[in-house]
Amino acid sequence: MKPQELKPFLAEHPFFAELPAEDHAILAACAAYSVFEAGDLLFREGEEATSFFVLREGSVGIDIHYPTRGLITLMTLGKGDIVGWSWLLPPYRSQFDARAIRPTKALIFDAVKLRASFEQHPELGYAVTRKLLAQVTQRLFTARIQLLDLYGISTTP
Amino acid sequence: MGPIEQPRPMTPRPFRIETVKQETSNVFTWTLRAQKEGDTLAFQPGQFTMLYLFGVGEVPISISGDAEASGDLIHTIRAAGTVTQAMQQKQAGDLVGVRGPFGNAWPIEEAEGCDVVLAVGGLGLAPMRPTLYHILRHRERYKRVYLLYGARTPSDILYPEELRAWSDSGKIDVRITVDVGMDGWTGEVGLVTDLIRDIQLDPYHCVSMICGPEIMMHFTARALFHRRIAPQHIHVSMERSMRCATGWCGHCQLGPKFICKDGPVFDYPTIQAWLHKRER
Amino acid sequence: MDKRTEVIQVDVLARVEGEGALYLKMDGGEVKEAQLRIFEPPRFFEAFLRGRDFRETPDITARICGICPVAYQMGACHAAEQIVGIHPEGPLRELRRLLYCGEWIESHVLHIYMLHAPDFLGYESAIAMAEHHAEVVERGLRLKKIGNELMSFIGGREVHPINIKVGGFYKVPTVKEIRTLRERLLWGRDAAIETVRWTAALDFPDFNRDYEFVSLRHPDEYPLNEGRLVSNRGLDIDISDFGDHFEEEHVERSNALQAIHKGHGPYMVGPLARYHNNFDLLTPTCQELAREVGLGESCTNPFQSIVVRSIEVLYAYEEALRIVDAYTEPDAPSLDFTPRAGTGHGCTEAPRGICYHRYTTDDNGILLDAQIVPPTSQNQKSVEEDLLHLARQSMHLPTEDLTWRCEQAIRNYDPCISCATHFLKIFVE
Amino acid sequence: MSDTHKPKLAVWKFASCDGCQLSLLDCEDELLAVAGAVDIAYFPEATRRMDGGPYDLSLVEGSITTPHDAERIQAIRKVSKTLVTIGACATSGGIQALRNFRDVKAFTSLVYAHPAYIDTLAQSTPIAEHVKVDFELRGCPINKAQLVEVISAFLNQRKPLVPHHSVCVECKLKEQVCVMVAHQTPCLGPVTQAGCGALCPGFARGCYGCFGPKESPNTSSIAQQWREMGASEQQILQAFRGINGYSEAFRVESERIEKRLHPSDDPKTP
Amino acid sequence: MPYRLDASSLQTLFENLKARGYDLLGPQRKDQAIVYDTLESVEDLPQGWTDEQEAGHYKLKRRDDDAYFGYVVGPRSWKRVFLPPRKRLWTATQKDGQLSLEEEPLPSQPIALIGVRSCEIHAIAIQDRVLLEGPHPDPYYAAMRAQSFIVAVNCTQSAATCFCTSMDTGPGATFGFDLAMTEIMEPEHIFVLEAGSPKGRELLADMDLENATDLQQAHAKAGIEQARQQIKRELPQDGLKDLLYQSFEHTHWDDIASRCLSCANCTMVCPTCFCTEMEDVTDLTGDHAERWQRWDSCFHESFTHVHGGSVRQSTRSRYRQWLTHKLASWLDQFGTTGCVGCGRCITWCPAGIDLTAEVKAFRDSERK
Repeated sequence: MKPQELKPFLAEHPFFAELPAEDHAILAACAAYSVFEAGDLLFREGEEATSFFVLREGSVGIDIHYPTRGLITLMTLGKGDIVGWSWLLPPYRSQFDARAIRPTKALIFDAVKLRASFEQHPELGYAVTRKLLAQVTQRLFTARIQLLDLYGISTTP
Repeated sequence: MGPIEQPRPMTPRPFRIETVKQETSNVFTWTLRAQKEGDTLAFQPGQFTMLYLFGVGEVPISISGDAEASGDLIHTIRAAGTVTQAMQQKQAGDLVGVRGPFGNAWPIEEAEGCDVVLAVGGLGLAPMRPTLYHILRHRERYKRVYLLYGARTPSDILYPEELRAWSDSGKIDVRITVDVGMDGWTGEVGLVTDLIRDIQLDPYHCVSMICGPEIMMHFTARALFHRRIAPQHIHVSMERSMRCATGWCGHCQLGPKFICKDGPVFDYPTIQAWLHKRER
Repeated sequence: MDKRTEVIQVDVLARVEGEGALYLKMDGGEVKEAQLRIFEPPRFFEAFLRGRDFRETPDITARICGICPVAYQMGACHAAEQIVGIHPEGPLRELRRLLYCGEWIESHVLHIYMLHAPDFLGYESAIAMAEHHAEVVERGLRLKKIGNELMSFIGGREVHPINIKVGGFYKVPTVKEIRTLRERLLWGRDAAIETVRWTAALDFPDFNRDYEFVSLRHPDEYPLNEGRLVSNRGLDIDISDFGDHFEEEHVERSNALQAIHKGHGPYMVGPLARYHNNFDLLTPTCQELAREVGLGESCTNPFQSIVVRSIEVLYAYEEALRIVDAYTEPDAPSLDFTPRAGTGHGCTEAPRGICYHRYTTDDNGILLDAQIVPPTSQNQKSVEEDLLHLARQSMHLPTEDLTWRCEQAIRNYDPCISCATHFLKIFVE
Repeated sequence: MSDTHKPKLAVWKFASCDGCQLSLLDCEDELLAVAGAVDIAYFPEATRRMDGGPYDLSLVEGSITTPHDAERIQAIRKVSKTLVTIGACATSGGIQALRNFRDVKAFTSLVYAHPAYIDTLAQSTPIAEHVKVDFELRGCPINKAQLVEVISAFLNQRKPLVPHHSVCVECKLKEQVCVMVAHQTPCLGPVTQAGCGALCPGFARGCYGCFGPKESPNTSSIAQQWREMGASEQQILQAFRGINGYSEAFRVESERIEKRLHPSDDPKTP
Repeated sequence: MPYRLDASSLQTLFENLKARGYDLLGPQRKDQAIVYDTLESVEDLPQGWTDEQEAGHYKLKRRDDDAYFGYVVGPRSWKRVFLPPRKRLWTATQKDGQLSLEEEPLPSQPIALIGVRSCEIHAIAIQDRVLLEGPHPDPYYAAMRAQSFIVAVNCTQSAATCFCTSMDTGPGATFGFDLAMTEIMEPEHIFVLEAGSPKGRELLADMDLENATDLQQAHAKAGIEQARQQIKRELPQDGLKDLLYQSFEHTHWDDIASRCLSCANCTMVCPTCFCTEMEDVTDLTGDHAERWQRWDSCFHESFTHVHGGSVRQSTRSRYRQWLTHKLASWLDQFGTTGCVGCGRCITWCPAGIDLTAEVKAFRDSERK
């Protein structure tokens, strides 16, 4: 898919919708359209984080492998969610596995190009970072609530 | 056979455990039958009983059976404290004492003609089950019906067969999420609040009932506010130390409310101010 | 058997209060060593009494022994009262005596029925004995319960009574209240008579020794609270002279100190000593019953101490009845006093024998020094001599029987090992 | 005569006065019922029979004061399914823990001519400082009804009904008159755990803390009330430094008072 | 129509009550306090004694006259009659696979309460709302209430700890009694008697008493007025509920908590505090079980215990609960305050905490 063909996707996607059209053009230059089958890895823990995904359809799990318990899914992400933010900050390494649970369509961004264009267009970088931070905040909240292990507690004597 | 003598509110009636079903590693369901003939227990969805285990003690447990099916009394219990742990040791044929039912009911009538969002966390599904039975029996009275259910792990999911059957029937939109995905789980992993994001509802004709840990109810209510559902149409089921269930003992007060007689079900505005008091 | 070489060791002595061990060494038919080893850890009462207010001594010293707290409370009160120059008389003195009767009953009945009798009948415990002698054990339990009720009635509770203070009591009963005890005491007296007959009919080993019996003697009454210190070998002193006539030594194997009568050696305190020195002061019922069951005015077989204890239980019941019937309410529950500097002595007859206290205070009643000599440390040497003689005499018995016999010989004294370690002050100058 | 179906009971003694185990023998009405409900496998004070472990229920009396006892309690824990401490010695070090505030070497030479024979630790410590304790029954002595309750609760697998509230509650349930308010008698009742039946106020004297601190005890406030009633700092200090002097709340308060009395002193000096 | 009863004939009133089958409960001197207990005759009354009260302080003193009811209130309240400190609810037996429960018989002995103060009548009325007007009336309480005969005595003097005038609960009784008496010492020692119920009227009719003169009635009024004038403490009600609700995070709670012993004495002596604990006990054989109800207190850590801990862990939060419940949320729950101004919680607090002063502290800080 050509960058100009990606532009409509960006304009519709809630993550980018508010950005001006010229930004969509810049972003589209870094992006590609990608499809994953169930079980495909989007990235792997410890590898260099070279990509940033914006989900259009399907479901992606953030996984970790725990020796005695096997594969554990920490969260699932779906349409409208972003996947991966390790690419934004050094050391640019993924912290978990991301795996398609169902057939998934996503926009994949070249992280190196993206970072370079942010350097050139700080307003765009700022705008995307804010969006990203909003999702990070939401996930931190979720993680904190999960830490409480709420459903394990009962008030019955 | 003479008339059934009404016992005093503090006196348990003997019931026999007919069946014990182990739901998860520490959750089990009892089917109880009154020992005195005709001593059945009419209840409304949302009410609870005080279950007395001889020699060990008494605990409040929500009723999780079908209010319109006559006969046995059904309770799903988590073995968490001394009494409930001892209860887990009991077998079919053993006797327990039952007082009740106590408390008020879920607003199943208020919800007629509306979209219904039932949000439950953990064992909160058990007190909600009578409501689900009611809705299934009278499905035509309700519009869209969602059951949003958050569990700890896939193996902690209660009543899995029933959930599947409800979902398959197409009568209820059942959505489940877990805190930690394991054992090949391919469903959602995340908070029950996240499930609210994706459902379709008419915020001006919607009633929500929430049952689960207090913090879960708090955040679920907040997520529903974001969907423009008015607080007075959000209902929660509260828990506090409950000793008498009759309003005598004073233990279960939350602000001006007695959970046992004013609740356990409250509309959100009634309880909101007291939910966030810091009892330090 | 005549060349018997064996070490008999019982690491944990059963049915005694506190923890001790028996050690018996025989070599070539000779008994080389016979020891009652006390490994109950020391608790340093005398040390931490220093610096405390002398009014605290009844509460603190009670904790020396849970079996006979009243003995310590009484000794402490008497010593403290001597310092400030008061002497509770009349109903206050009678109430103290009544309380002490409760302790004698409770402690003696516990020993007779639960600790000692099973030896004679071959049971490991009174609980096992109850299977075949339910009535007897139930009688014992009820007798004991009344003793405890007496202590709770006056003292508030049976272990570590709370109503005892220097000068008297915090609160005294009304006449109406005290009379409620009467019915129980009457039952107890009858049961005590049965107890004497029952214990006297037990089988006793033929074992007599010539003891120096040391006890209190009071001109008018069988000794509980007070009197002069006397013995069957001519001792007759004021209790304040205790230190001049008795001394304690510390032996390596023991956490306890052992006492001897200076210039005389080991001596025996407790029921046999009291009985020997005060037979004439027992009630007529006690004296007649003693004669009826074939116990003379003196008893030198320590195995028969169970009978003498039974007589004392009967005495305690009769004395309690007398006090209950004659009781009038005192003007005040206690006498007032002002603390002052001085030294005071107290010596009372604990169930196991004399229990001696000596305190020195400063002007404000703060303790500068404390010495407490409990009965069991005084009997320890006598116990060991009994063991020595008994082992020689019983050399023919199989090990198991000899061991049991030796244990029984220790139990003859109803030793209270817990008390024994709380004790004894040695003057290290 | 051991009954294999019954839970095995053991009673152990450490540094103590014996009063708490005596409380079991003092349960004249219940003793045979106890013997019927449990198999008394080890209880030297009551029986010559000394069966080996494991034991279902161990009752432990007394505090740890010697190196040997510190080892012994470990062994007992290993053979005990449930371990319950009985009395102030076992739960707070007891009255002999008063040594913990002083120099024990000086103590030993004060009492014994040959202190070298004495094998003792510098501190008298509660059992829970050495091993995991399943339940602590307070009191000096314990209340025998509470002991029966603990055994009943154990047999019925429920929580013992042993309240942690103040002595005042028992006093009021018995409808006794408050000695502090009506008689101006200093009383530790408001900071002491119930269990004795509010005995002392019933005998017109102030509570002296046999059952140790209650839950959330406000020791500073009661100390202030005592001061206002005319008690000296020394009296207040001694009141906290009694039978349960080594229990945390009472120890902390006594050390606070000691600091007021001797601002420059090291707390260890007498 | 008020009647007069000579003080010397008080025993005839007692006799009349006894003849109707009532056991008498009333004031008497015990352990240096005036407490309510079984009365045999007027001899048992604390004649000639009065009580001096202050925060954390109570002292009996001789009066210079022979008034029978010349004291104010003591440590016991009448709630012990209707809601006893401890009562067994039932006994259960489990044997041979059968579980049988035997309910404790309800009380059947009628009781006459002698010397009930107006504030105490209000307290009984408050407990009526709590224990009789909910969805599950307490059968024991109901039985005792139905069988009780209330002889009120109007206060003619106040203690320093009283504040019934703030609570509108005294000093004269206006309702809830069968008989109300005012004791007058001068010029002669008499009681002015008034019936407040058919039972009371019937009894007075049987006693065949003289009418009280206008002057005697005026004396009685003056006595009550004197008690009113003597009241020093106050607990203004205006805006109190909102004040407390709004003071939830106030730092003054910490100040109270530094003094509060959380000993629960205030709740035990309070005539309206109704909280109880349900205790399940068993015997050693495991065949018998019982349930007991006993007074409990929101000052206990265990009070709010749920699996995993207590909801109110600090003394601060427990005192706040007590005061806020008593003076604020009680209104929401029962349409009345939970306080009758008897002052017991002030007198019997070993730390002398005075709720009127604490409320004032909240008010003052609000005004700043």
